[in-house]
Amino acid sequence: MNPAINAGMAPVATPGFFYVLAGLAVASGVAVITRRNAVHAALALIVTLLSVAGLYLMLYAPFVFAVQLFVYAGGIMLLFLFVIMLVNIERSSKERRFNRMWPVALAASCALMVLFLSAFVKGRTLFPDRLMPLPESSNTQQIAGMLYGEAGRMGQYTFAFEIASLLLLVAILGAVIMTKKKI
Amino acid sequence: MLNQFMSYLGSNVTPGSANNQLWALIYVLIIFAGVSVAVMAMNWLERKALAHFQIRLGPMRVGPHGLLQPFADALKLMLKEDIIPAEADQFVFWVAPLIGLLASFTVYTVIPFGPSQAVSDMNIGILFMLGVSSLGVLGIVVAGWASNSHYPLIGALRSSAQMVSYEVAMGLAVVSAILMTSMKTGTGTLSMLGIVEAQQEQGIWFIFKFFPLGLIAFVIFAIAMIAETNRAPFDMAEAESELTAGYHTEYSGLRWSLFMLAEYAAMIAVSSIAVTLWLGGWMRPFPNLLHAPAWDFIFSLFPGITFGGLAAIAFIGTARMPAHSFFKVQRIGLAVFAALLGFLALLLLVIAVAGRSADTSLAARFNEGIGYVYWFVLKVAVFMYLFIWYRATWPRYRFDQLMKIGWKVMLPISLGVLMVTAIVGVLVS
Amino acid sequence: MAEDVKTPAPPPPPEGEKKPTAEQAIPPAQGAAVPSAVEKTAVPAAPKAPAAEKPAAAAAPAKPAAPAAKPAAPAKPTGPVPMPWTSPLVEKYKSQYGSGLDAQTYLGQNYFSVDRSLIPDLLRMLRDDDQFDYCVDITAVHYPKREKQFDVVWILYSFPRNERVRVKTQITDGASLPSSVSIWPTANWLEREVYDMFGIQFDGHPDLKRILLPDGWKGYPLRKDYGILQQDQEWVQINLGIESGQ
Amino acid sequence: MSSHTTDSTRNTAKDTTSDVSNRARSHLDLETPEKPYLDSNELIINMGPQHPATHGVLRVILKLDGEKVLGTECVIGYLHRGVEKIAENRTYTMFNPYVDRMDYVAAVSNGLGYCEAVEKLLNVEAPPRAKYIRVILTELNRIASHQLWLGTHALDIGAMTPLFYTFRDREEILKIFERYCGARLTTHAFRIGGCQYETYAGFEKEVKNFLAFFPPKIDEYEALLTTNRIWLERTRNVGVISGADCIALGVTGPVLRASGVKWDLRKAQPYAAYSEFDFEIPIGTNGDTYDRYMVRMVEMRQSLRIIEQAINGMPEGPIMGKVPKVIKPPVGEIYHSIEAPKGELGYFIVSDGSTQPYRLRVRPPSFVNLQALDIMVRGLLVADVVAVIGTLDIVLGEVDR
Repeated sequence: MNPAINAGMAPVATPGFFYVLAGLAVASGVAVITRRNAVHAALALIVTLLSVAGLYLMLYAPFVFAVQLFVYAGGIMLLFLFVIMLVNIERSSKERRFNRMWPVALAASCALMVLFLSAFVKGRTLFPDRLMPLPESSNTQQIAGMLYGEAGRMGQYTFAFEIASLLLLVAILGAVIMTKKKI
Repeated sequence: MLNQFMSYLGSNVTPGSANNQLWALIYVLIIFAGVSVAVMAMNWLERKALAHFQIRLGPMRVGPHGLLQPFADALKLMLKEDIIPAEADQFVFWVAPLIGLLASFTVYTVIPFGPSQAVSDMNIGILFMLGVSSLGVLGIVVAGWASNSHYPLIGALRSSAQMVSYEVAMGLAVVSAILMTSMKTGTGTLSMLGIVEAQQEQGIWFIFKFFPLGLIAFVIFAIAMIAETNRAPFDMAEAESELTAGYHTEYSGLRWSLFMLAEYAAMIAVSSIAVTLWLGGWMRPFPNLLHAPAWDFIFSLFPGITFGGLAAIAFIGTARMPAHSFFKVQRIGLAVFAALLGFLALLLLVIAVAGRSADTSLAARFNEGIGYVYWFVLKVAVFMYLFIWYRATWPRYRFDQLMKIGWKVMLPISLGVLMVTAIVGVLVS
Repeated sequence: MAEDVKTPAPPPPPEGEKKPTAEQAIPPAQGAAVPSAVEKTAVPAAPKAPAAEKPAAAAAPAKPAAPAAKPAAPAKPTGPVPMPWTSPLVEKYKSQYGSGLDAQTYLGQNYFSVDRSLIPDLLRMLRDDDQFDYCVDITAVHYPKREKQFDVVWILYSFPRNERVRVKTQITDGASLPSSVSIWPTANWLEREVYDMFGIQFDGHPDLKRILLPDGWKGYPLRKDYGILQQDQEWVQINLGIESGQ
Repeated sequence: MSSHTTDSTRNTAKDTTSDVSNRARSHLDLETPEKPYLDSNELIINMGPQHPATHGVLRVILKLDGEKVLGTECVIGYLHRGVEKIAENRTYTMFNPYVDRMDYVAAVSNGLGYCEAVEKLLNVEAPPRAKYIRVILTELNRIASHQLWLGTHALDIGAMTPLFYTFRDREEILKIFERYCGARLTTHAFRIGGCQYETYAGFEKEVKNFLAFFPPKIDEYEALLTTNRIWLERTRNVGVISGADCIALGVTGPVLRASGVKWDLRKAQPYAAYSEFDFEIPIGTNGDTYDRYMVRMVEMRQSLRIIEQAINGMPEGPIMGKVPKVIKPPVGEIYHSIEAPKGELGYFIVSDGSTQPYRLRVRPPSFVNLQALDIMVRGLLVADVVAVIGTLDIVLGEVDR
């Protein structure tokens, strides 16, 4: 299918790319929290999402990369910016309330850190030699197969997929009813 | 380094997939330069065509028939003062046009000008293009917000709401086109080259496939793409009569020209998607009906004939220019331009003649390459002309009518087309 | 342009309903409706005998070239004069209001000269009973020398009857008039303009303020005593920051 | 719209936002939108006075709830030159050119109205040939005025091309004016008592050429707009006003006729030589922007018919009535009105026997029509305010005088 993969040339996931993207993600993640200005925070969040999308590409998951780009960066972040702009938050009032909360936040993050480290150390066997096998066919076909099943056979997740879409439909209807003043 | 450079020359695969970064970079530069020139040409063409629609001459003073007008504009914009409003958010104000430009130019990495004339062939090509074009909206929203004044904010909100709602209709129209690619091979493909190859194998442009369906999907996409780039009847954002100039009111000088560059680049990108999906990308018309070598030769002459025609027009223009001394410089300018076009036409004809035999000689491969790129660019040019034509004739939609059409007319129709195409596809195969 | 303030001195015609004598041939001396001949010389109110002899010196003193003492206009036939207007409509209103109302016609255009007190109900009656549904115009004329200085004029038109009529009344300076906005909504801006130009108050007007001149402007331009070059110096200095507009 | 934070020339700060809403709510007992339960912050926006879509220096204060217009208030007077005060200090003939400066788009019909008013005062009749010349030039001016209206109105709604078509054709009319009376816009074409100039040599030929040249051009405009989907969408049911409201608000001209009232002064109270020509009066049905557009387009065609009949039946004879050199009308007052392209243009002249009018009141159609803007626009969107101002066809020179 995708000639590049069959040609078996060196994978794109060179360490250089990885560290750049990961660093970018972490840096912009921190920026999201620390920035005072709401729109700056939103832009930083977009950079985070884009760098995560880059990571997907390196894992040979172009479909997920595109969906991340399309749904997250293009759609959801836009609505974030809409909300920020329409409801112009007064920066000053927001600041005072959260300052008192920072010790609680610090404790929570430390607990999380400890959890990750222990999982990584104990589960050493889960990550054999840190080299992931390349998927045989291009990622999109695999996902399609899982979701919709090949040629008549039900895929593993078809049922779950339908339920999820139903849930989304209900959510959309709820949103419409709540916002419309008079139907 | 050199062998890497030479090794790629023979292969008929896009540099991206041949994993040849160097050539990919060269292709990117070529496309970047090509699009900038196209934007300049589009700027000139728009002013001239619009003028002739409105029974006036358009720019005539800067160079012969205003040919140097785009350069004059570019120079003017560079020299103009670049005002940043007082309380505007410096960084965001600076970044906004870049986001817009970035979004509309990254789309070109995937556009297939020919089987091997594309920067890279991603297997999620069309999805990548839609994703990146949706990023363009961010640039506009942030620009409107950063200008920190009343009307750019309203303009930005309006145009982003418009682009988001038409992206949906556009996406669905694209899906129904991709559905058609899976007719023969059982599994469709998202890659742009794959789509064009599918059209080649099925020997039919998707606009004519399952007759009304392809056409309806194409029309939906054509309308949605106008709204996506804030053009012609949907140019709510820069509706002068209400919101002065929409989101780029506070911009001036080079920064403003970046927005214009982004807008024109997006227009070219969006119409090249339409060409790839429905009008058979780089394929010349009637590839299977008239595939005798004689026909191939005739079609390969087209590029030469077109440039020859342009040269002829330029020559006639030189001849008709009044003999007054004031026009001397312009006359020489036009003559040189005509000569250039003539030379180009001659070159193309020579290549067409030389490369006639289908062997692998350099001329033949050149001839083929030129043919692909020529037909692709010709189709995109037709769309460009439509954009200008719409702008000249249509009044502007009101914003709520625009949204009504987006959600209540375009969305249901594109959903319907999608379903019917699926059903017909299953029935046929 | 010479300062050309004309201060005509119309004689204060006697108020009241002196019935116009049939043989009255010269420009009317009665009927406050029509400004009696505005001559420079204070023409006695009594009807002047010879109609032809009209003193030509009516023009403003500063009229330069024209021979000031041009001999009286050649004996031209007497100009058109307002005749009493009699029609069923007039009979009805005469019976209704009798004293305060006087109907005349001049050059085929009929008009009522009414007393100030009749104003709101007479107009309402005209609109409701006699279908004068279109108030063409409301305006005023300033006679500084008269005791009742202002003439307020309503020009009405009836679509069904394709007929025009004018209603005029006289008010003193500073007096106010009931607003006719409730009868014809078009009167809103028309009355605002009359207030803006003459200073006549209209009580009951929803939003009586200046319409053409800036709000803070002092003085009413269309009054005769308001000079052609005169300006509200103070307003100009404050708002435009220049010495004077001249 | 350019927002004026520092209110330099016009209203001082006292014009606070709170009282704009109730004052803007006019006393007509029209159904006013009920207060939405959550009172979103209402927006007060200034549209004008320097604004691309207000034809001249008009400032409209818009009270918006989001995009919907709750109420408007027009602030006018930026172009007030005090024409009526000047009239009291000019002789009748000297004032004639001032009349052209009021509605500078339809200067010829202003002149016709004024000259006829003074002739009525003098009890003098213009000779038939002068009347015919007057009718021809006035109808040409009506077409020119409608063309300018169409060009700018279409431009406001976004269609750029009709503007250039209409101005190209308007040029033909202006050439005729220029050759007849030396000026294109403020023509001062007529004199009290008749016309000053005999028609120049090629007058008949040029008018006939225009009669042949123009009809296909109107079809061009109609081809561009009448069946244009987006034009229909932008003008159908926009700025609706009923016939009764029109009469109550004193609105006249094409706006009144578009609301279904068949009334045109040229037919109702004929003046000049209009009684001798037959032409129809177009009326609309539901008084929206589209009907006003159609009424004016048909009016242009009817004007062509009038000109044709006038040019063919042009009588011979003098062009100037018996009017003394120094005009001193007898004491008295008259009101005379004509059908200007925008509506009923009236002159109320009070004469005190001297050579200068004692009082000269001009009844401007644009001023009164503009008053209807408030109730036509309530509940519409901002983009429609621009369309409605365009279809009212107001000229600020006439509104402010």
